[in-house]
Amino acid sequence: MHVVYPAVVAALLFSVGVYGVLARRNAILVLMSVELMLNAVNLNLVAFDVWLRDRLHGGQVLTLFVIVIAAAEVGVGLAIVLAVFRNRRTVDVDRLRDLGEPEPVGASPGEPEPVGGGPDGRAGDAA
Amino acid sequence: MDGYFGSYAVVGALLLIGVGIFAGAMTANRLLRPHRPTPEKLLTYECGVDPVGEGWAQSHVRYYVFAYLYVVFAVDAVFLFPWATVFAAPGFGVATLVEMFVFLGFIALGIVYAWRKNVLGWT
Amino acid sequence: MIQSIDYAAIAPPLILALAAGLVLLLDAFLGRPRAPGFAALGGVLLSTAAVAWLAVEGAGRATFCIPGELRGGGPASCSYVADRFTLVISAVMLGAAVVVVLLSMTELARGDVPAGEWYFLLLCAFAGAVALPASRDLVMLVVSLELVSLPVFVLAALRRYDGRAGEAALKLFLVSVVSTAVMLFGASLVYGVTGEIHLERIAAVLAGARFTDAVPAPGAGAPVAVAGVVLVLAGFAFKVAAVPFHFWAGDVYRGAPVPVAALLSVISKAAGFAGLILLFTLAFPALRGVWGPLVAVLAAATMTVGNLLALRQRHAVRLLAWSSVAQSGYILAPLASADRGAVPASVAYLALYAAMNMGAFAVVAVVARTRAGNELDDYRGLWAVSPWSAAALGFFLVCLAGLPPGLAGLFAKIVVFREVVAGGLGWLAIVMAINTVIGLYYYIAWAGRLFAAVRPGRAVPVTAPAGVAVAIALVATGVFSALPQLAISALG
Amino acid sequence: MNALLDTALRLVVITGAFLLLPLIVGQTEHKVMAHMQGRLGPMYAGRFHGWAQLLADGVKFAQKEDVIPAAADRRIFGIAPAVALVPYLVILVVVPVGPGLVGRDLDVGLFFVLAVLGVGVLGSIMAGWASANKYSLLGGMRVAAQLMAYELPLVLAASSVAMAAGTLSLPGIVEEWRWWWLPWQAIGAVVFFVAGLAELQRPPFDMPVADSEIIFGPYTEYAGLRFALFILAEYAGIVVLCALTTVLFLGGWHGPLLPGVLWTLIKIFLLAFVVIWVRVSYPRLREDQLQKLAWVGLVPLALLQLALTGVVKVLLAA
Amino acid sequence: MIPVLLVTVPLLAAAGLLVPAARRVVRGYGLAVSGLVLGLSIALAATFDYARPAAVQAEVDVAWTPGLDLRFHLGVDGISLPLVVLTALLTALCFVYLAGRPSRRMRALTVALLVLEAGMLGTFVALDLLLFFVFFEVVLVPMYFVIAVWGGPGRRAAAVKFILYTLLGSAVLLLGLLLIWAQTGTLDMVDLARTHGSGMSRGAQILAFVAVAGGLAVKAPMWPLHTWLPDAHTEAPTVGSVLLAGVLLKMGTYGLARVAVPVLPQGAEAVAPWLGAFAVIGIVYGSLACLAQRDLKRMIAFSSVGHMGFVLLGFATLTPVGMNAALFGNVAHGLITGLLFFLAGGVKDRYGTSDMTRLGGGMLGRLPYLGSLLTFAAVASLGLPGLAGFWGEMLALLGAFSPGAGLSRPLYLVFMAIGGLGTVLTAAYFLVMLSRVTHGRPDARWRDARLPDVTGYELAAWSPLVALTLVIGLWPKSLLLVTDPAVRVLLGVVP
Repeated sequence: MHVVYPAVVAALLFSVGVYGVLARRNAILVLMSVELMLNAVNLNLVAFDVWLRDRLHGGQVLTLFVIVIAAAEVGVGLAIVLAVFRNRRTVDVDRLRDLGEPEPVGASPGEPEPVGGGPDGRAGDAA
Repeated sequence: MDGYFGSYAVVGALLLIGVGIFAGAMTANRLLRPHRPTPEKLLTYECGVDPVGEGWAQSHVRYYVFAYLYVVFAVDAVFLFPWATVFAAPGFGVATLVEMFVFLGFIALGIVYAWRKNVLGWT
Repeated sequence: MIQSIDYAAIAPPLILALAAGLVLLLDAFLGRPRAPGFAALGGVLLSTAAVAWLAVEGAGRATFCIPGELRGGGPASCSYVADRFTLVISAVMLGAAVVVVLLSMTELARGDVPAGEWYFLLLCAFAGAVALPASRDLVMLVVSLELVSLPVFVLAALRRYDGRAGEAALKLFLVSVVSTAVMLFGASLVYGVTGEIHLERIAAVLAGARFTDAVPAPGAGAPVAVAGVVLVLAGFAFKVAAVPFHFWAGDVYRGAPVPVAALLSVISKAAGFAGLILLFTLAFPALRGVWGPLVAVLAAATMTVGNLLALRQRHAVRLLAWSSVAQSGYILAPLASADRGAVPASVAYLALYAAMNMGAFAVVAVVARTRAGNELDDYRGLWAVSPWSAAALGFFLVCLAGLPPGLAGLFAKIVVFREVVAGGLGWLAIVMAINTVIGLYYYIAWAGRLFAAVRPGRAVPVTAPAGVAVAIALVATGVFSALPQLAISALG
Repeated sequence: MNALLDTALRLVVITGAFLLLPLIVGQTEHKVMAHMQGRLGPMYAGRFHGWAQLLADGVKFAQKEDVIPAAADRRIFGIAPAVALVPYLVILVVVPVGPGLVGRDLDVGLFFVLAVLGVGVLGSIMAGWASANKYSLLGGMRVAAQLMAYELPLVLAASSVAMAAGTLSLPGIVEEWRWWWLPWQAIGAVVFFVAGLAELQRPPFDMPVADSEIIFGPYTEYAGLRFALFILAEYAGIVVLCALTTVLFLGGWHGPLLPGVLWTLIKIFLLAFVVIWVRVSYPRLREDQLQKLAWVGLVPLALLQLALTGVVKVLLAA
Repeated sequence: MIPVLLVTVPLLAAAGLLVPAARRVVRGYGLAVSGLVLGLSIALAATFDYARPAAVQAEVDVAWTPGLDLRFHLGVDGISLPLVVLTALLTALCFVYLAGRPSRRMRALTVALLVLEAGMLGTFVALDLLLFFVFFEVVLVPMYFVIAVWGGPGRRAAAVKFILYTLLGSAVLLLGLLLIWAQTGTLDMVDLARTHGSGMSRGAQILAFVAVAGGLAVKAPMWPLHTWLPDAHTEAPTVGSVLLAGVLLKMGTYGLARVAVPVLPQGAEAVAPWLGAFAVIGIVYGSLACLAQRDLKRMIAFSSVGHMGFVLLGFATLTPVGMNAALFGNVAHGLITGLLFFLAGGVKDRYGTSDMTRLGGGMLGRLPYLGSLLTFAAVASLGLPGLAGFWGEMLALLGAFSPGAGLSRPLYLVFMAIGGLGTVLTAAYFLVMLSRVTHGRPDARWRDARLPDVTGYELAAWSPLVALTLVIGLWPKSLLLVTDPAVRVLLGVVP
């Protein structure tokens, strides 16, 4: 099998993940999208490892660690989401605004809009 | 049918067989069974009384801690397998074993901690 | 075949990891709330001693090398190298770690945070931070980077019933996780092109060497390699809060406990930069044409946006947050130049910045205990009630601004300027010059508030650990001011 | 062509075994339980000791109406039984019954087995979720918790064998097996078997389906053939678990006098008997007891076994 | 060794004040320290070998930070010596003035002034480019606080404006210095001056000169970079204004003489016409602006712009005559404007305002000593022959009459003509000022006010300036003899 196939699949998977991260507002769904991205990484690594006939199996080793990292991230992430949910009853990242930049009175024009706290706040959504 | 993909092709074939069995059974079932739905029949079953509230009631997440423990430890176990297959090979030896004990020690530490903190009990 | 491990070389992170375990056990079995703190402090100091010993002992140690028969004619390529770079960055990390631990003792005195977990997580993060600069392959690099990051998420959220802390942690977490994924994808592409995970071998392959038959002809995967490098850069840009991936900094610093904010702004950031420097100068020098200009633009944008955002802040921690974004820009700037002195310049700036910024955070942590709002205006007239705190903070701020008597900051800026000028990046130098002035404005305005003659609020009680923390930062900054050589020539 | 035929033949045999063995175990359970409880069990269907009882059950189930509750998540509800059942079939492909008698020798066979084993449990969780029923949901969560608690000891115990054998291939492990592995890996064997029972939700670990508490948990809403398939999955699970224990810990086809295949089957059925015996003998655990047993009992034991294996292995090598 | 003491004594003294127990010893402390420093500077001047003023004397050269090539290299020559003495003198006089009129938060003010003194002296004795820059920067923070804490009503904005402008200037300066360093590989000002920019291409020299001169010009200040100055001078307390005008501005022009012109001759040649043009614009602009001012301090501040225009014009000629003029003008302006700000401060202290229309006239009648001192200072400042102010302006115009080789003579003749016009305008606004303030009848509103005349402390603070103005004005050679050989060496006229 040519290496292009898994590589393209991985790229697509990664793109789906990126889309999810950008489009989803629920923290847990964002987390799942990140998992997709990480799995795209794994797919890439394993495919390349096999294709390259890497004698050190660097790709596979890295994959193992990526799996572990992903698991740890999920564990920590869910814990944080739970904690936030307990306190706020929402995990919508758009509605977590307590820490947003306070709107200064009469902000001088020309200064950049405070990303993360502007009225539309799109810039903060990548989180 | 040899080699890496060959092996998994066999697995895939068996998977298809399994799905086929399921599909076949359900098809046979469709031909044999009666089909007379009534609203009462399709009602969610709660010991015979009318169901209260939604089925997907929010429930306590006391299992979360276990889920987390599992994720941590099971994933740690991922490292055990590659290690297990080679650690006795020539060239490896006591040092490799000691390393794994260190690794297991950290896992054990986690369990001891969880146990002491009463995480494993029922809250 | 068997790996012989040089335990002396890996002692610093090992000690920290063991200390972390010890802290956990102490907390579980002893139940004395103060014990974990002292154990953590001991661990950090012991690790510092190990670093010092390694530095004195000289000869760069390396361990976890590729065994001879697998090298394919390439270099030995060890995964863990305790060379000068490693030791210097480790020393910076550990110095900051001591301050963070001391600040934590004060922070935890309130009792709303579980102490054992707190110190355990701190030590884990430190272990990652110390292992990171020693990493010379992708696996070590990624793992230690995550080891630095993951505990910090939890630390930020550990004050469980504080919604803000949780929000900060969630934001930090999501940003960091996404950046990790992006970076890893880039790394996987690089691996695909080169077939190597050791940095020096990646560099060799990218430069045209071949260690196995399987790797395609050199240059065949160039576009893929470029894409990989750009993705890796983007990932790191998140970690060091470079523009346009900076937006999380203000919220997160503000919401997290002050020691965590300090840790984020110094240790996490230093870790990000250490990784960035290692990867880009050791693994991707052949692609400098690709990432050099990108880093330059990133640096310029980072310092400018960070400064402009800091300019309008009314909250102390938030100001420090954005200003540390701006400082990231200065650290990035020399890396854009192809000059030999680029890395020493960045590292020198990093070390000096670490000392100054830790100090500022230490004082802010002290002040935050009595002035919960922690607005800049809460600092008005601090001089009148707490002259020592005010003097220390004033000194750190002036240092950060890069003005005498804060010579540490001035020299830091000079070093960076020199690199940028020598690298022929005139436009970047001019952007930096303008930014220095902007930065000066808000630092000096804050410093000015300290000495204002109005409304002296309550005095600020300084606990012993916090006092020691401030003193350490003060001494470090002072020494750097008098002998900048220590930082500037740390890398020879 | 020959190879293809060979493979096809192996698949047919596996499928046949998959359909047959669980029924035998099920029938055995009927009879053994009955006799242990001092009664006869099925006696009517097929005349001789009710041997065709399960076939009759099957015919009955096939004719029953397939009720899907209005509130349920139809698609997931529908495929859950397949998800519960098919993995056990797939596992059988790597289980050797004799030297060379294996569907396919995967070099990461043990990994494969453990991975697929987890998928099977997913079926129950899906069922519990899709039913839109509080009891089912509760059951589903219990299943999940149980899976998580027992996956780790299972994996650790299995890795102990992998260590001992130095390979992940199941036939490879059997080939490496020596009789003194029995005492050596005894702890691991017990841990593996107990954890496997828990994963299968067999008594005394059947609180997810506890009919007296939560009315069969995830399967409350199931009727007809889909329910039957779940039951079939349970018995297939017993077969698989016993087969794995046999292969990993009891030496598979090794044994004196008799042919290897026979030894394998004998061991499997002996273990299946134990499974039934345990069901009759032990009361159901409480959910927290179950968790505690896993984390405080089995996991440390498994770690101990790992250590033991490592030490012995290194001593042997030296 | 003395240069080191000049820097360290005030610094250590300032540090000593930070000890909390020092609360009681403040009175006279600053005076004693600055007196000591003045003594040191006089000792330096006394031990100076006037036979060879072009050589660096009392040299100290210790490596500080090898990583930056930074050396602790101090020394004086004919160019820096007068400025060192001037600085020490003005600081000491400031403390004399303060002794007679203690300010609030005296301890902090003493610290600030002492640090300021260290920075100013350091700037003049530093012989390493980076060290020069460091001292150049040291001045900023204490001056910021002097303005921001002890200043007038608009002090915050003025202080911020001051520090931002000058910092921007010094950032650009730093870039220029680093460019020089990158091109020549050395930071030693003596070496650099000796080689006259060999090793740097013309383009690099021009770039570096623009950066260095631009940075210094902010401090000098040169039109159009002067806008921070009127606010800062006006809002600063008297001692702040005195030191600002008397010393800080000199740091900019001193840098031009020490770094920009000798090290970057080709760059200087290319940029000098622009420098000259800005200088004469500054002269005329400053004078016109003075005419429009109602506030005494503000008027003096703008007059500084004009005077520094002459100094810059002197540099722009790139001739020994012009350079000497510039250095002479530096010292003269330091003395005279320092005196003027002292006097303006005195006026403001008494009348509570420095608005000329509110002051009304008749000061000579009401406060004869103060009035006559003001008259003297104003006349000196407008460049009356025989007083210090005259020589600087005259020599600068003379230099413009025959500019250095490679410069367009007609252009400089135009500059000279405009500069001459400037002298007339200068005379005009000072005379207008005098006519409004010192002459005429005292305003009725001050009839019942208690307005003490010059006190002993004030007299002690001001009379040395008067005396020196007279001495240098009558005997300009005393100063020119010291500077001229050094200037010739720096310009490469004489080996």
